[in-house]
Amino acid sequence: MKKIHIFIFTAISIILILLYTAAGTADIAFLDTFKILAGKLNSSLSGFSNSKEIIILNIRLPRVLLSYISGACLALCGCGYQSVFKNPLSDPFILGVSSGAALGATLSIVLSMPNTFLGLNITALMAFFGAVITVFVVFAIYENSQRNSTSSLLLIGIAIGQFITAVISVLMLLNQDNIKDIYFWTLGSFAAKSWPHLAVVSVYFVIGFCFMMHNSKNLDIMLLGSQEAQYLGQDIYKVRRHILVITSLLAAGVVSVTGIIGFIGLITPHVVRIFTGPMHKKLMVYSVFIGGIFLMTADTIARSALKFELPVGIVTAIFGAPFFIYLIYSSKREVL
Amino acid sequence: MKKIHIFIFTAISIILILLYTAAGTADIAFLDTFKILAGKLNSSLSGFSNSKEIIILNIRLPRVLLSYISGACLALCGCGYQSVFKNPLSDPFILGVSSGAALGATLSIVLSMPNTFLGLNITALMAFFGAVITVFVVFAIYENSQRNSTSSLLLIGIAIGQFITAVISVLMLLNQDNIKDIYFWTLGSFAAKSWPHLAVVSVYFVIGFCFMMHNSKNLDIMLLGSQEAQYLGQDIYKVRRHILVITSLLAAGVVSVTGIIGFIGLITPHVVRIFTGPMHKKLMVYSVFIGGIFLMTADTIARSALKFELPVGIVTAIFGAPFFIYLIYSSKREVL
Amino acid sequence: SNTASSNAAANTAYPLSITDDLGNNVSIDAKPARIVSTSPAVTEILFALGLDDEIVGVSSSCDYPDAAKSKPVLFDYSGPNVESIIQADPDIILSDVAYGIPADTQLLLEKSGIKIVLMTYTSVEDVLDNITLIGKITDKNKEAAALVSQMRSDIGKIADKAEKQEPKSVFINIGGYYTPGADTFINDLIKTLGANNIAQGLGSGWIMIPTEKLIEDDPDVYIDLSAVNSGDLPADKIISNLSAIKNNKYYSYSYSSNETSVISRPGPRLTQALQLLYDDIYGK
Amino acid sequence: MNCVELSNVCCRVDGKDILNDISFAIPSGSMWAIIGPNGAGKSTLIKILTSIIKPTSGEVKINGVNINNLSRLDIAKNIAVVPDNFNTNFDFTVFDIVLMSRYSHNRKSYITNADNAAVLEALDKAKISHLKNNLYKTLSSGEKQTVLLARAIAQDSDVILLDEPTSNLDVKNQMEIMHMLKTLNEEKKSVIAVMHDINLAVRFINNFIIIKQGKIINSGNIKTVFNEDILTDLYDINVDIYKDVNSRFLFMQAEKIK
Amino acid sequence: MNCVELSNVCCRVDGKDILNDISFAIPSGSMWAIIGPNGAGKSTLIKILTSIIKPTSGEVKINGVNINNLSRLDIAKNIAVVPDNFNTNFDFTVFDIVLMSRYSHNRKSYITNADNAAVLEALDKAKISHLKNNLYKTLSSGEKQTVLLARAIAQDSDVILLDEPTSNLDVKNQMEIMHMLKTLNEEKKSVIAVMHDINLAVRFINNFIIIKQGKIINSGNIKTVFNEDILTDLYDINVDIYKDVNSRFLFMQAEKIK
Ligand SMILES: Nc1ncnc2c1ncn2[C@@H]1O[C@H](COP(=O)(O)OP(=O)(O)OP(=O)(O)O)[C@@H](O)[C@H]1O
Ligand SMILES: Nc1ncnc2c1ncn2[C@@H]1O[C@H](COP(=O)(O)OP(=O)(O)OP(=O)(O)O)[C@@H](O)[C@H]1O
Ligand SMILES: [Mg+2]
Ligand SMILES: [Mg+2]
Repeated sequence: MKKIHIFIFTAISIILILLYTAAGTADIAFLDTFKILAGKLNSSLSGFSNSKEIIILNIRLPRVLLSYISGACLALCGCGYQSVFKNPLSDPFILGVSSGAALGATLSIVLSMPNTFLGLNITALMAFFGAVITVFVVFAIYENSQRNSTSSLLLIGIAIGQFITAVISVLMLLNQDNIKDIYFWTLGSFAAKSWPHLAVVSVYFVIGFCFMMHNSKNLDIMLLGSQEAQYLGQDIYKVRRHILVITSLLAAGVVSVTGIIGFIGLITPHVVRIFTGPMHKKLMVYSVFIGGIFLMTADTIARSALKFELPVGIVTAIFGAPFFIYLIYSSKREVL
Repeated sequence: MKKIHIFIFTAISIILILLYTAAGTADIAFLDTFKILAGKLNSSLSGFSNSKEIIILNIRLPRVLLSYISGACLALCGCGYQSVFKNPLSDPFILGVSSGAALGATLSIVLSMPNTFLGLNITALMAFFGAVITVFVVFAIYENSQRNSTSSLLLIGIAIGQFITAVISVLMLLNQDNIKDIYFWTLGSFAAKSWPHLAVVSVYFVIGFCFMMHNSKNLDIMLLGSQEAQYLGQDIYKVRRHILVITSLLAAGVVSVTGIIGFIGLITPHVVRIFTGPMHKKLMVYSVFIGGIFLMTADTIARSALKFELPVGIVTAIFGAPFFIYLIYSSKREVL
Repeated sequence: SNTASSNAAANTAYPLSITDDLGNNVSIDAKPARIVSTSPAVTEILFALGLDDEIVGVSSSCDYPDAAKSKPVLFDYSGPNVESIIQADPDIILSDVAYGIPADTQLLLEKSGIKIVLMTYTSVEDVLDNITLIGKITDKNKEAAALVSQMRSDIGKIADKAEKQEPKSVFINIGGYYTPGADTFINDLIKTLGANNIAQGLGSGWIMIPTEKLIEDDPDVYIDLSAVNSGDLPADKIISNLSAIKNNKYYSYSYSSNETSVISRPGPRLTQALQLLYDDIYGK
Repeated sequence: MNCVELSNVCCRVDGKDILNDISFAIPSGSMWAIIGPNGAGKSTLIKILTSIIKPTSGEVKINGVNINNLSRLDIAKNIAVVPDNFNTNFDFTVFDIVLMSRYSHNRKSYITNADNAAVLEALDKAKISHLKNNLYKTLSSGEKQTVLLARAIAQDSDVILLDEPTSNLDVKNQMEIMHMLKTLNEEKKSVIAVMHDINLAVRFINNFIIIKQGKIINSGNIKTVFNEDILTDLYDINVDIYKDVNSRFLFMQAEKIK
Repeated sequence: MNCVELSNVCCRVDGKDILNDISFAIPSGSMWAIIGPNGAGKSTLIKILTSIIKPTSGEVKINGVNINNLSRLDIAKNIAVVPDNFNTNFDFTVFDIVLMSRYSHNRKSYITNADNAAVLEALDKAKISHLKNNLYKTLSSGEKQTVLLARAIAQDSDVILLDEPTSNLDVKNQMEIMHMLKTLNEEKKSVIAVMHDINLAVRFINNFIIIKQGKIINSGNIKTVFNEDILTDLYDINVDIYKDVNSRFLFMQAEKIK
């Protein structure tokens, strides 16, 4: 992992962030974007003087950044899950994070909770707790069963996830007035996200990234299988639990803010692994870059390609899937 | 696999089929059901004299049977996929069958095709072709790539599936009037299904079951891994392709008639494997029974528990997931 | 269904404070000059009140009247385009639950000084109330009152005619055998016509009817709003024995047909919907 | 008739020559050992003989037929393999594992009495009948190796190819297995075994192929191929060879490293 | 001081007694071989010594501390293991594999120069520096075994526990590895190796633990434990023991099966 590569990826990221901030449906000249951005740097404007400034500084910029950080988080979670489960199909939502979050959000909508609680968006808060509680339930069941294999954990996660999804469907059936709200929530989107959301997700990211980098060696060892890992001094059950808890919290954090955004957490680590191989330090650093750039690009297309917004998940899959297949097609290294 | 067990499961199945035929929202006395069924056996009524007879003989009975056969098919597909991929998360739709079918159905709706074509329901027909073409595309990409691992095939399947799902979303976006229809189609349901549907799915089942039983030894050997399987005389690439093609066709056949019904194909083989171990003859026979009984029970609950119908997928997950978790909890044998 | 009812015909006094159907308190400081509608029904009401010029944005489903189609589309089934809405700089957004606004978007828009009023409807009366409310918010009280009284008289006429007919049982399929149950706008339309929606007793909201219930009740009239092409016969053979079909009382309209949008839109055209249903149920 | 015949076989993987111009022929019904240092290419050779790997160039014949014209099933009917190690996570019993070798004989979807009998006989021959219902994955390394041997016996093919079949066996089992191979050979099976334990090999096997760095450096009868020079050359190590009164090779012992 | 001490250890799995009342103590800095027939419980013993399996009863002490009071990390710092076989499907290089043994020394998230140096040195000692960048999964069985040994060296713990470390090695590499173990032992490491090749073991190792059917039937110095009776008894096979002029055990050869 050469320093120069990290520098290049950082530079590309910054350039893209600026370019993407200049893109959008609102009628703002390309150069105006940069003038507004530069103006913000020079003076310390307290309010925004006009709608262009609001759009650039309060809507586009935080949204671009948020999509970047979210992509990075999801890719990082994907790395963690795929290594712990040694299963190429694991994505950040496999232990029920997404359905748990959706249940939390649904409850907040169905129970008509107030919009905010202690200044926090109540839906996001409930989604976060829903996700966290779900993962803990999955874990509790797993650890109290007589099973060691990660397959059992995966399947418990899937079963609980499906169960919760069914419960949500029942809630939707019983509260049809709110169907649209629940549907919007689960769709996953960066629309109308601004600085507070970015702040929250950034905090999750920094904690998650530091933790995962700190555990990169543990993740390497974990791939050797439980017996070897123990020979090399790893308390696999503890490490596995820690990593899954942190990645689940990270996924829950992202999901609670942005809704469910699939594909990126599953595919990014596979794409990166083709180039870096299995050692995690490299794998995770590049996954963060690639995941961030990918999701940010997808969201920019989603919000500016047509007059109306496309769901970001559609764009991710439409562009991501062919790209991924091309990579599988053209490279020789096996995926996982 | 003792004959007596097969006899017991067959007997339970028949008893349940009869009992479930007696259940429903329409106001028909318990005993009347059996009188009507017996009457049909004795005389060869050409038409149905009243709505009770129609309900029992033309609505409930074929629907009960159809849900049984569909459950059996999906469980069988699940066995096939899980063994070929040696991945506990594989379900019958993992290679894109469900999204392909949904795309076919969507096209038939969006393009306003006529209801029937040569006497066949055009949506079902298009769904079938959509599923089949998708699986063939997935295969073509896989076999033309330089890859051998089944993980790559799985990931190609997932990527293509997500891509198609995104395409469907775009089609829905462009044809917003039809959204509901497409949505209802994907939900999966046995509502309004009758003898012709049963006939079609039964044919698929018989062919699929015979093929899979004929290949039960091949599936056993396949679990040993590609090198061992080859030592034992198996042309793994051919066998793998055959099994995946047949299971995919079977899944496509079921999906095209009933829409997408999840969970059962994933969970049933795991449940059965806890009791039978990995040898496929036993595994598949019992999966067929358990899958059939399970889905039939779920659908009976779905259509008769409340005054209105519940989506069968909800019932499957609400009852199936806790049961599965209980089994994982209480038994010691590892799953896959 | 909402709290703005008194003094229907007078001029609105701003600031106006209302509680919308979802319980949000909205205070409107001045007569809105720029209005965005995210719901086709609301759009129809706005045009009916003569607010053509005030409308600065609609949703992609707003296709009536024709003038609506030339308004900027700021909302679509995957949600609102925040950036474009802010650029359109509306004073108020009017919507109904079927076209709701995601919570985050609502917060952001409200922070940018845009008012949002959401309406619900489960009956004909609710729709009339919504018209009155919109009239009040936009200071079109007189126009709204006139429209409502015209509609009331049209509704009354059709209801009177229907009263003289033999009551009929009706089933409406909105797709996949889902049907409007109790507490739905369409159910209320049928009730107004003195007919009996067979799904009424099964539950409220959109529900799926058990096939055997359909056979058992054997409705006199079957209206399908989910046909691929208007006029199609039912795709499922199993229901072709229903008397409605045998007696030519089966009507199918495609999703995109005018009939479907008239019947399912809780706006000023509900009188047309009643007429249409009347014709289908009792004959022309 | 040669049961196995290689002509000018080369094998190149990822730019590395693993086998280089290998040619030999093994007459049906004979018993051979392949010896050579670690990484010489012995296991690769076994994979080429069973078409798991295709040679980069050269020709492989099984019982006179080019291997490319044989289906997997044909190959398995002709050659049974005892791999150097095999593990599985699935809950297969020892019986299941051995039974699977019968699938090349009986392509029907059911198991015949003949299959069952053959499996039980093979387990009996390998003296592991008591492990019949144990899960394969719980066995000790030596037990696993013995099961794989039983599997090869049940497969009942003309040629048995073994990759270090005694590496994890105790002294007694080594003798048992070698005796069994000898018996199989007397029953007209061809036996080809990759072995590191030369002292064991020479007691049972007369014909040797000696490979070093992907090339055959010598092959033929034990008398002609085994002398101190060749062994010293092969392993780059001084060896002492002890002979019996008839000057027959008795055993070798590596001495100090050069 | 004993580096490893077992008192009355029993191990029962699925209703089968695998180890039965095992007690022994190994003084720090000594070199021991564990021998016994297949399925005797040797590998199980290794797993108990590293707490992979918990004994059903009895006590295990590492350097005087009860193993239950030691964390995994403590155990790894005290004991390095060379397992009997290890495979991975992941694309780890030989360097990666050996490097991972350093993680018990350096818990920081980055790799230090000391780590790199230790890995290179271990590869050098095991004479596999040329394989450094090869993928582990492509190695031959002997090469893999050597890499695992290099890994144990880089782990740099007091005790090295080896499960059949020479089973897949050629004659020369067997000698090299045994010499290396001897050297490590001279550098004050304790070495405990499960071995089937008694002739090799006796040339390098003086202390033996002999296990049969989960019980220790003899242990101690080579002079006291090795005689024809014990070996005959151990394997149920007649053995000839050859001794040198000083009546020192030279080698044994299994004769005809009883
Ligand atoms: N893909 C590859 N890339 C590089 N080298 C490879 C590859 N595959 C195999 N090799 C090398 O080919 C050589 C031969 O391997 P093989 O397994 O045939 O040896 P062997 O004679 O069986 O050795 P052993 O006695 O240790 O089992 C080894 O040195 C191995 O590292
Ligand atoms: N779960 C289990 N159920 C039944 N028997 C078991 C189980 N696990 C291990 N065994 C048995 O315990 C015995 C000891 O196994 P272990 O691997 O310790 O033997 P070993 O001495 O290392 O033999 P080898 O020399 O062949 O490697 C074997 O006979 C094995 O079959
Ligand atoms: Mg080898
Ligand atoms: Mg062992």
